[in-house]
Amino acid sequence: MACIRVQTRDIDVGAELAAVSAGRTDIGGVASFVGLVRGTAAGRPILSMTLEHYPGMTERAMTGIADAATRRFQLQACTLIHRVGELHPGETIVLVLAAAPHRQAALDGCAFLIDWLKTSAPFWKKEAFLDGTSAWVDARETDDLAASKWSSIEIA
Amino acid sequence: MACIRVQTRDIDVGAELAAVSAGRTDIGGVASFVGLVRGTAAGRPILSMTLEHYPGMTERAMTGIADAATRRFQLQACTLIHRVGELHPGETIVLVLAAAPHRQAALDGCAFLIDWLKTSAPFWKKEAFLDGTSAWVDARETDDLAASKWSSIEIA
Amino acid sequence: MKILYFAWLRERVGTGEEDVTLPDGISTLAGLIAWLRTRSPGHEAAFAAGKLVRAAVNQDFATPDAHVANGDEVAFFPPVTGG
Amino acid sequence: MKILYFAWLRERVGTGEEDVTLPDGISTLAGLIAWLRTRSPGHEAAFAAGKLVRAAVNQDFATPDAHVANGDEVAFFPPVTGG
Repeated sequence: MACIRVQTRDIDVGAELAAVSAGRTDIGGVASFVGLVRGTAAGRPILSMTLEHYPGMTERAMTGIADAATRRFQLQACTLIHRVGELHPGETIVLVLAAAPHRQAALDGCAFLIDWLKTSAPFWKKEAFLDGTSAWVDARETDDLAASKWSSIEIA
Repeated sequence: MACIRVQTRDIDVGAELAAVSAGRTDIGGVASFVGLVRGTAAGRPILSMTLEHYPGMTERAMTGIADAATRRFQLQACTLIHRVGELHPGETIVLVLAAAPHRQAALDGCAFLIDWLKTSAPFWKKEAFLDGTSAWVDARETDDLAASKWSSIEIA
Repeated sequence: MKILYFAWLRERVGTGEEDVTLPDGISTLAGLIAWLRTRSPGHEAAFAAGKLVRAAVNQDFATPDAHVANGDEVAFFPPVTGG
Repeated sequence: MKILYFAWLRERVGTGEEDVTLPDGISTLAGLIAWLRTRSPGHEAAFAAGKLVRAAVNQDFATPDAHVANGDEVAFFPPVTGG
């Protein structure tokens, strides 16, 4: 029941949410996370952000993450949509949805999916600044820590 | 920046999400939770669910919860919309949105809001079953526990 | 004072709202409840649920020792079950 | 074998994809990297980042001791920064 997509077009969150629960009466809650392009990076104004991925491997990684979340949190459905190409401040980058009979599984599944998506799915961001310069975004250690907390819980 | 509403009409999640981030480029993530009416309760098929509230006090309680979440998680915006009246299986009961510069605050703010909304906002549910009987829903101890974990973290 | 009942308390009492004049000598929520129980079998049935009855005075959650006076809005309801 | 480069590795190498024939005697990812570095100053600049280079063999994340052979698809890229 996982919906996995990499796309250049905008993400219609309402439509994706409706698709998850359409025709079903067994879902109790759907948790979601939407990531947006911020207008500044380390205080510097951004003109645009360009996202690149590894066609084939990226979708495989996303499917693997969705399957792991579905098993672990007994999700009834999940959706992972990630945009690529040139995006501007305020635009949606990513959508994660997790559906479950009760809210805690949906909330935990959603947090798990976005943590892993940020640390394990092959996407790379380049920021173009208002001053004409551009730079690839460095991986953040806090993201690896956020994802690793799930592993330690799994072992415990 | 809190949007608080009690309404009988359906909730347009896409529109509410768009309203939160409209014209802004400082939001990094919006976490949300949507609660849906399930088709069964303890295995018994449900015909409808009727929600009652305490006009005045309910909105005050929701505003208090939103203010507390905003302070605690430094939210940039939050939305709490709860429906009342007669709802049917598959329909949306509640929407919570929490916006923040980074995802962890948005995810935590969203979880906090829905936990407290379930335990502290004056709403009462009555389920009408397919067999013609009906019953008020009992408060669940697990809900109180979910909300109390936030208090203990606050003290620690 | 205005008394409000919600959910199954409303159904047992038979009304969602009533206006009453607080008898002399009653100044706490606990005293008000004891007096309201005597008003009808429906009131008695509603308040007999005891620990399952929650209250608010002027739209704030209140405990049995809360002060009440004419002019207050007092509400009785079961534990909340929204969300 | 097909070699893919992403993000700043692609920019430094100057291409996103190249087809190479693995020289005799090379059978690990580490060996492949050592050989690729000699192909151009751009390759050298890309792989000089050392610990910041990640790799995948046939679309699975791989470590330096991973086995590689002609016919494989090998990709090099920085730590991921999506989401």
